[in-house]
Amino acid sequence: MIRLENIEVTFGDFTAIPHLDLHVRPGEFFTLLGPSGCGKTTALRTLAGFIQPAGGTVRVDGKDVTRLPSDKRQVGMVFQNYALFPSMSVWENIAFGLRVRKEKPADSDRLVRDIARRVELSDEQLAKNVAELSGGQQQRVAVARALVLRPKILLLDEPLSNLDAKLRHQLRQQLKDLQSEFGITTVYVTHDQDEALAMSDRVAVFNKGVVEQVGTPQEIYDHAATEFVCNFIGDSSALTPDFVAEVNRLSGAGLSTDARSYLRVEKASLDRPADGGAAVGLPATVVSRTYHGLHSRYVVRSHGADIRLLVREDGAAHPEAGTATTVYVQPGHILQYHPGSGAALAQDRAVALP
Amino acid sequence: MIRLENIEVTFGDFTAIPHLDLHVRPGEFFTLLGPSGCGKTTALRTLAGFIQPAGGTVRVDGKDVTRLPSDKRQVGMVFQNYALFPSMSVWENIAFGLRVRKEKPADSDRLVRDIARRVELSDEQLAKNVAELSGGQQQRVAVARALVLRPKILLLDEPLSNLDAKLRHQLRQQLKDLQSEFGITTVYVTHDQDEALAMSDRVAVFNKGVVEQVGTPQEIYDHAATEFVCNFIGDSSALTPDFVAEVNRLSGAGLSTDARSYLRVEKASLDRPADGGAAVGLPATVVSRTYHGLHSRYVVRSHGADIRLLVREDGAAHPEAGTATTVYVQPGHILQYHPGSGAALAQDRAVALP
Amino acid sequence: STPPASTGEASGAPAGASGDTLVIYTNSNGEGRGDWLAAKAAEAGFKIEIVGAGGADATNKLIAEKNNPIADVAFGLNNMYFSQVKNEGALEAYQPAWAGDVDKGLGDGETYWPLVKQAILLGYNSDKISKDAAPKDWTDLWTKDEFKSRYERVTGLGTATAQLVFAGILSRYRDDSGDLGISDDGWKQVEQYFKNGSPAVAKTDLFARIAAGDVDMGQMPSSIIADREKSFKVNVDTVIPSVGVPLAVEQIALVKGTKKKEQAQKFIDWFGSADVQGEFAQKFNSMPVNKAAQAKANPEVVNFFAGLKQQDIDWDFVQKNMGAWVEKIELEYMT
Amino acid sequence: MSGNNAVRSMVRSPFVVVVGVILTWFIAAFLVWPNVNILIATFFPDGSFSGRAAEKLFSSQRAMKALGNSFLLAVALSVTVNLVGVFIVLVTHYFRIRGSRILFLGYASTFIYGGIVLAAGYKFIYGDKGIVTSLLVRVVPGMDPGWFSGFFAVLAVMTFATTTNHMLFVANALNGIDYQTIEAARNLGASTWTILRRIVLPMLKPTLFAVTILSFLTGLGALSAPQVLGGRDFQTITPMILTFTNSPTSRDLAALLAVILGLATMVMLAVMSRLEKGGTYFSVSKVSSELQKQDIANPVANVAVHAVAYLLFAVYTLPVVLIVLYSFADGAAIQTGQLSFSNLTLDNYIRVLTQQSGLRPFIVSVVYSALAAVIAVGGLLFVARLLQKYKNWVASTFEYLLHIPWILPSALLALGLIVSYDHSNPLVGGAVLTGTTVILLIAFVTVKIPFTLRMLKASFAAVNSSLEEAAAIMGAKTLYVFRRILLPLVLPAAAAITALNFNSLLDDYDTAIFLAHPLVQPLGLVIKANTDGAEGTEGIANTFVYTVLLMVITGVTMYLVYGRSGRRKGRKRLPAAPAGPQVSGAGLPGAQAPGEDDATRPAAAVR
Ligand SMILES: Nc1ncnc2c1ncn2[C@@H]1O[C@H](COP(=O)(O)OP(=O)(O)OP(=O)(O)O)[C@@H](O)[C@H]1O
Ligand SMILES: Nc1ncnc2c1ncn2[C@@H]1O[C@H](COP(=O)(O)OP(=O)(O)OP(=O)(O)O)[C@@H](O)[C@H]1O
Ligand SMILES: [Fe+3]
Ligand SMILES: [Mg+2]
Ligand SMILES: [Mg+2]
Repeated sequence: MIRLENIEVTFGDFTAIPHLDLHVRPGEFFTLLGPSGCGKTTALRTLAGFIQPAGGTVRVDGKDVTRLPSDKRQVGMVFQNYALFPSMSVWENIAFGLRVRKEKPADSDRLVRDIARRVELSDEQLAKNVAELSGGQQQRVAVARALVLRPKILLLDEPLSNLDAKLRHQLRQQLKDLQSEFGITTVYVTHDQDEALAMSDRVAVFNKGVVEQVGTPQEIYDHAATEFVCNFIGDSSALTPDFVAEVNRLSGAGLSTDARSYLRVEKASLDRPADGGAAVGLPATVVSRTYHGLHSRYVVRSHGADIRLLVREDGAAHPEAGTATTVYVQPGHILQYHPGSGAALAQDRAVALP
Repeated sequence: MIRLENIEVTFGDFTAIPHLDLHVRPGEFFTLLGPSGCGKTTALRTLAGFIQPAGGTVRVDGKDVTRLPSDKRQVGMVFQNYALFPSMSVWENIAFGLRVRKEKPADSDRLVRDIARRVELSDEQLAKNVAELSGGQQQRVAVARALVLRPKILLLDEPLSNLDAKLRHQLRQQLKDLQSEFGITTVYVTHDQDEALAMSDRVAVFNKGVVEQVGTPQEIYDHAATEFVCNFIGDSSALTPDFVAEVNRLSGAGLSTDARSYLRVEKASLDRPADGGAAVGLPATVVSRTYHGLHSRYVVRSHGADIRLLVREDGAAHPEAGTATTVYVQPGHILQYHPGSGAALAQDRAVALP
Repeated sequence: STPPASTGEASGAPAGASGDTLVIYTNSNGEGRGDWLAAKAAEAGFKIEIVGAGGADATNKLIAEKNNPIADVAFGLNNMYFSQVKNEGALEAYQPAWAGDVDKGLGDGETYWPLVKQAILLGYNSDKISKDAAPKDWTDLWTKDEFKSRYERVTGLGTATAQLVFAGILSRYRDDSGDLGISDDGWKQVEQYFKNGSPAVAKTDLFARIAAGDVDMGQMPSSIIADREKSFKVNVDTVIPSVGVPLAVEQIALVKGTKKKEQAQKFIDWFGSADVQGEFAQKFNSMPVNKAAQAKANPEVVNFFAGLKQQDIDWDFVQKNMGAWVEKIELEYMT
Repeated sequence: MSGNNAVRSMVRSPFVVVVGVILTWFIAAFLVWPNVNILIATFFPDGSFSGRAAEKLFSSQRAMKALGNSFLLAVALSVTVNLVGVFIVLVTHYFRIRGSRILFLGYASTFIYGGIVLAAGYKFIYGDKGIVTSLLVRVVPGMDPGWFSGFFAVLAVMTFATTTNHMLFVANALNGIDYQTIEAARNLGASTWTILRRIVLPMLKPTLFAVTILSFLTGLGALSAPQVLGGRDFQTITPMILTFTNSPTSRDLAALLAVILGLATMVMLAVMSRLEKGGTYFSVSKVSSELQKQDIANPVANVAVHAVAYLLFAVYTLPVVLIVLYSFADGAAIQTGQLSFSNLTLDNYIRVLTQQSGLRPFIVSVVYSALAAVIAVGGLLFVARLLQKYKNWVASTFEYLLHIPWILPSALLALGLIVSYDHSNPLVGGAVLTGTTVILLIAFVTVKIPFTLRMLKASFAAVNSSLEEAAAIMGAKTLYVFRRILLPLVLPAAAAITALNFNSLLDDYDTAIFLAHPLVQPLGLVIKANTDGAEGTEGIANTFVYTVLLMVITGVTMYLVYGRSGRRKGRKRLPAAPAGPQVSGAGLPGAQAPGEDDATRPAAAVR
């Protein structure tokens, strides 16, 4: 559906995107994830036609649209800075695209009210001036304005960043529903990995204008292709060579002790896992515990490695800071990356590292 | 330190805050949490002196500052929409307050660079025009601009909403560090409950301009004072009277079957909890399972109630949708609210409900 | 006539062709002259449209439009202006019916024909200065101490009156070997004129200044004196130098390329006729050139001109050099 | 983006290409060709260039002094007008001042009159027989009654006379500032003064620069004030230019002088563009909030500002009052400055209004001026936005070319049009333009281009381009985006420009005299005929009457443009509730015709 080939974007002499290839499939919910300033917005704006890439082509449905003005591209977009029209009321903002399409006023009104209801904007708010809305309400206007048009391609730039969890969940659901109902191809930018992993068909992880990995949420999470992705997505503890050596010793696994090794927080535990066949237990001391409602977050130290892990707050008693404990780890869960290139080491080739 | 008494704020004939009492203690990290449009920004702006309340008093250090202009209040603020000075470079934006204070240029520069480093703005970015920054970078400039002055009171309006998880964690830490290092009294608005619970000394939960509950994160989470708070904070499943009755039958607990009853997601489980003395098991069917990286989220149905729960992705096998299972619940974990007023029923008074 | 709103429509047709309205350029439409003329012409069956413009503007306009003239007739300009226009080839020769009633020498006897005489005079406040004490000539103004700073001098040479004053002064110092045909002595006079005069004040009439006592004398065309004396309640006498007084003669001419030649010629015949000129003179205190018309003119005026000695000026010479003189004066002498 | 790249992306937009083609034609046909023609005719009278003009000019002491004075005035005026202009804008729009509405009306009096009458008005007050001078002389016995003359007087009068642009455009730009940035600055401890200096004024840069250029230009072209008040020592170059323009043999001098002044203006323009370059003058906030008036905290400063504000109010209004009074007096009284209430009559008005030409010239002028003002603003709206958006050499070239009318005096522009289009010319499809009614319209439009462009460009600088993008991505065509998004935002400025253009063209003489259709003569010619007449008694009285009549017309225009939108704005601050969306299903009241509302909604409210 959408193909970015060889895209290069520069601002003056600053290169925001050196080289970008992406392929978004029809009807897909595709997410761009990456640290602040990595070029997500830039990529989206290039796709929308607001930025002329210095090089490369943008294709939609196989057609080269690199030079097509954005009003011809039939994409919808929610802007990170909302870009609401200050001279119009909320209603007019949302109805803008419909009026452009010359929908009947009655139809427009119905559609506007319908979408407004979905994003929880009241009739009273529709009559307001955009400056009279709260930050989150403004963001919802921006979302509604794009959704009401049901575009074939929808670009969303952190569309829910100013909303509370309830509303965010609700709107996510709305987005997913619309997307599957109308087969809208969606490119979504978010800073929220949870959101990215929960909503997306596929995720592209960006770093400094370069795609580090593209894959389904599970692929990205479980098989982070690079050290950057491993660090950026999810939460993991860096392991010391010492620790890895000890795991090797206890389990007989052939993990490289030179590679950078990580362990996802949820893969470590203080009890022996129910079915944890290959799990080995290492003695450790509790460094700290913080309460997080749903769970407590522990840091335990073992063989020089500070290992973070979560313990569910199911009402049971938990060891406090300073006490000794055992941390359980499965060697297969340890993620290893080449110290130079940051590329993942295939788990079976782990020993091959010189 | 800060006291809002009886505050009422209206915009024209719209009442944004009908009646607000708040007390923030010296050096405290106080968070305002609430759904979009509930009046958080309004409360903060009233505190900062940008909005004249229609009624009530604002006290800082016991002094009535209600009529004091904001520049005399010695509070720092990060605006939800950043309010960066467009005509200045990033450096100038951050240095603005220092220059106003007539700090020596060399000192200013040092302080600006220092704070910029902490919020991860590079020297190159300092020289840029604010319009040339990404959304998240702009937000960091807004944060840096307020922090660099080390105000006695710091008001932060969703200061991290556009940042990725890594950076957010890092900046949260910076904020906490500064706060404790300089004893800055901080009032923090966030839409992110996780953030609120993790960072705050105390949290006020807002709804439609009214405070529903003020308390420490744990109080709020474990003993949500109202149904609204229970629903807004954390994730819980609504229980049917049927389900509650069954729990009563199995455990002999005297829970009210007329009250609105909820169970936090993490308080339900599919295995009998290790120390779960009072836990009772109810037969259930798995309705769905979604993968979330760190854990999987299940919905299981039992006695008409759809109970959501989390199962940690520790590599063990998990039941798939459609299979039968058992859901374990402790009666003491069930939260109950008066169906009319929404107020919590004291757990021992649970039976008292007419 | 077309309403102005329809500018778009009217734009197609060049003005010359619009109806049978004659377009007349003149610098002599102020103070009600234009309206009077239009009304009179209508009575006589002419539909005319008067375009008023200062002498220089009208001249430039006639010249600029020579390839596609809009005017049919021009009048009111003096010899200097008309000879410029003629030199650019924008006038057509025509001998009006009344050619015999005027002194041919006042026009060029070919393309432009004289209508009205105007004397350019030096006037002084007769309440303050007796005839004996008054200057006898322009040159007295700067050579005699009592007149220094008491006379108004011009601040620009854009007006016909000012140019004629200098034509009168400079002509006396003609010297073909001098700069621009004028001897050094002549230029010195100009220099002194500017050095010793009190500069005119924009939009403040000389008579107002005389009334206020700021100055006592200055240049004035003959036709305005009576009127201004009344409005400002001052009495003014004029100086007649021994060399005479420069006369400005307002002329009329047919524009070359007019599309309503016949009509235009008829108009010229009508306007220059003794009757019309006479009435005009009566109404506006002017001095008609047409001898037959003089009967109708204000006898005081006629008498005044009868006793007036006309300065002998070589208008060809003046016309040829006036541009350069003005330039030189503006650049070098006007401080 | 590199220059070339930008050019390439520019020519890719069909809209830009269309506008570009039209613009190129217009510039070629009406700006370049006629003026090149007239310049060639003046500088190369017989095919070869002569350095005569330069030689003459540079050896003339008077010319050099006058030129120097003009430059001095231009530079001084650029400073003083900004000082006074910014002050009155702040007093009426930024600070909470008692009676700011009244003050506004007083300061706004310059909208509606100017030129010789204004200078005369000041003379009535401060001149040697003026009211204030008489008072002062009585108080300070040794005082020179002629104190109000020379450079100082000219500068003072021209300063107060030319703050119009500030009142209109700076005020408008001020309203576009995001109020939250001011709050933020205050929050960071900035004083009122610091906020002004470091936050507010920098945001106004494009507009301030534009009005500075205009002040500079006004100073260079000063005519009546120096004539009336300059005295012997402070005469400027414009009268000389006018004299030389009228004399075919000296026209090269006029052209050379005009070109010198024009080039100075261009240099000024270039400097200002350079200073302005690279800045951000639109709000980067997500949604900005409306400006609120500021209290002056310091009581002393507050009193001082009030005092100065009301003093200026008196300075601004007194001349107008006197002009209106004097318009009822006879010419002699006006010129001698002796006014007694007994001799105020309606005679002047009766004389002017009952003459044969009657109202017709008024109507002609109103129609011409309105058409020209609307065409200039309407056409340049697009151009200004494009020039503001695309910053590359092609755009700059166009921009500078569009300033040509600032280089030449209008009489020369008119002559240029005549000599170029008095024969069939392929540039205009073979038509002959002289003698038609369009040629004056073309000239009117042309002379207003530079001013219109500058002011529009400045106001576009305050529009964040992401709004355009948002509209475009919803499928809105360029024109639609323009109409619905950009126009409402720049509308107050555009309306003000239109009104000013209209006002300034109403009594135009220089262009009209050469180009007006003889049957469709505008007011300027009639005024001239009525007021010139060797500066007679009636002439000057007529000038006053015409001025007052023009004041009425322009006052009405300004009221229509400003008074009404001001009222709208006041109303909009009220709660939005009356919009009553309770009647759901029937559609919002605004749903049917929000377009109508756009026109009057002040864009500045939120940007
Ligand atoms: N200037 C205003 N005029 C009218 N109503 C306003 C104005 N500002 C805010 N409101 C209304 O007041 C209510 C509270 O707004 P506020 O900005 O305080 O919300 P908030 O809690 O900060 O929300 P969010 O999380 O979305 O930023 C909202 O319903 C909003 O529409
Ligand atoms: N107009 C511009 N001029 C110069 N540099 C720019 C411009 N716009 C963006 N940049 C730079 O390009 C880089 C990428 O910006 P972009 O807005 O794409 O980031 P992002 O991934 O969307 O970040 P965020 O999550 O913070 O919004 C940033 O470093 C930014 O500073
Ligand atoms: Fe978030
Ligand atoms: Mg971004
Ligand atoms: Mg808010």
